[in-house]
Amino acid sequence: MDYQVKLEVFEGPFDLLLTLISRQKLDICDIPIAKITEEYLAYLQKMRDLDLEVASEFLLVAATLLEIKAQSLLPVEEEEWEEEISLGESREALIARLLEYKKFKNAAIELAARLEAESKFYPREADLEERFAKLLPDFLKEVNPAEFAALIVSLMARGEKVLIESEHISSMPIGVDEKMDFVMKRLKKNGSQSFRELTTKCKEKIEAAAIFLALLELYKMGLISLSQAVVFGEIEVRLSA
Amino acid sequence: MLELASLKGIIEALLFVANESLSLRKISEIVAVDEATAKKVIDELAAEYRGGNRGFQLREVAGGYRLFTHPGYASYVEKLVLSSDYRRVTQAALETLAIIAYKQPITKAEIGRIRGVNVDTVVNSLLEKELIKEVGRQNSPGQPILYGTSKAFLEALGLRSLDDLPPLKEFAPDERTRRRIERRLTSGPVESEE
Amino acid sequence: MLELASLKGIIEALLFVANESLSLRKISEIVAVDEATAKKVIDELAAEYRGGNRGFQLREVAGGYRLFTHPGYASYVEKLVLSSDYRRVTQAALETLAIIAYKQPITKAEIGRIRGVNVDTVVNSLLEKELIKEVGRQNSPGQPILYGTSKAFLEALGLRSLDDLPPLKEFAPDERTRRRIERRLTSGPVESEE
Repeated sequence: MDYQVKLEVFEGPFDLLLTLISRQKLDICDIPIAKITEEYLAYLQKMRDLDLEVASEFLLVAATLLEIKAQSLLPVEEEEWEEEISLGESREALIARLLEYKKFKNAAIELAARLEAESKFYPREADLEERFAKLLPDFLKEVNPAEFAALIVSLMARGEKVLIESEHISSMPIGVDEKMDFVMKRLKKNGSQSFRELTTKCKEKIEAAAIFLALLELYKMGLISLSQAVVFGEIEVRLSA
Repeated sequence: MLELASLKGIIEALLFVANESLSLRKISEIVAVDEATAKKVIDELAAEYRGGNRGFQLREVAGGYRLFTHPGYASYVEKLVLSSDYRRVTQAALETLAIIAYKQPITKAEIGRIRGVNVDTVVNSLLEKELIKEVGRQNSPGQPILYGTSKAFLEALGLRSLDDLPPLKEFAPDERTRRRIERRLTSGPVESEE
Repeated sequence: MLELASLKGIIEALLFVANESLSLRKISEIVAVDEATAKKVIDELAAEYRGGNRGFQLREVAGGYRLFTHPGYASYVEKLVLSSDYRRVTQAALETLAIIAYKQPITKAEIGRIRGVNVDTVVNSLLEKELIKEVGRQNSPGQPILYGTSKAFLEALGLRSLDDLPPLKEFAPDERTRRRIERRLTSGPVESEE
């Protein structure tokens, strides 16, 4: 990977940067991830043909960097932190990781070939002939409106589970649900709010994080729109039209 | 020019996958032969099926040709159709209809997001049964079709109007779920179709 | 006892009507013959199709038997059945699918750790395509969902069962790649320092 990084504290190949950090020759806190990402994107744009090999390897290395960085930001117990760092990606671990990833990439090529070959076989998917379709029970006959309502309630609850119970969200001690209600109430009252306004009363960082997750959730549901004029600028939140 | 043998194979493949009767014109267009040749091959196929104790027959219906199961084996096919696997069709139809009833007007994509699966076939079969109908287009990229329930739907459920549908609140297991459902139902048409 | 000739017709009719693969057990139940006899008839049908330039083939996929159009006629079939890109899968989705296929049951977090990126969107799109499904919950904090491949996955790949997947070992990167990766990560001034 011949992608080079230019930072105040480091200049050279990107994966060497990772090696240095994992060996604690460089402090992760001195590495501005945003800057690296920005440079990398510019670099990718310069390349006429996007080399996927380079791109996906970069992603893995970058993800490892981010993981280390994220770990460094989390308020962990002192000893635990030490352990994390030593556990952190040593060179060997990273090599193993890249090799493991490569293995699945190769498997993916095989799957693609099989999918391609298989796409030439068309199964018969025609609807049932009328004489047989008539045999199927009239599904509405057995249903009364109340059962109908109960059915959709269970469906909706099912759908929500998928949204809420991703690992990251369910471990939150503060309910994202609650915060979603809070945000919706504020927006209905005030029209629009900035993220800052929504979080002024937060006593802890984790509460602001819950509000942030609530915003993502509401956005996904199509209930709000989000805008940010400049990077690191105010995030404006408003109800969807 | 294709050999007659492979012509037979090709036309058989077409009849096999088709979900409706195929006109002679359509067949000859796809295979790129004249209609007379196509007709000859079709007649041969039909004769072969008749003579060979096959499980299906080739019949001319509604201005075209279509494969049907051999009526002599209908009792076995009925057993298959009534066996459990086809119940899934029923469940899918019910769920989809419930979503459309409570969230109309709604696009296929949005129904799919709630049910977590592709709903093309199910929506089409509900349209065919006239339980739902197209009610307009969503003003978003691709202008997807919006669906709503029909008069036949109300009749089938014995409702005077949509207002007679039971409010969902009553069925929510707890307060949290109730609020969630309310939120999702009042969201109206979603604007971004991911 | 049914004659062999009509047995063939009956089983062909069943395969013709079914819109999923039929297991040997199901077929023999419906036709009321023992599995060995059913298997014999199925093998005969398959051989007949192969030898007779037919438009379709009988294949064993996903733990059962199903009729498919002959792949040699795919270009004609495509003209009739609008080739949907339902099956088209992105590179990211393929890699994720490979990980799930070989490491199931597996959580999103574990997949993400192998691919190095968040896999939420990709996993959802695979769920939507029904190539994977939820198979349970991991007994760990947050009880994350475990994913596995579906029957549709086997069908889409033409596999009889997961055992038909080539062993993962076969895909281990070759020596050259291995050395290249090692070299890259050990180059630079760091090496000499230790």
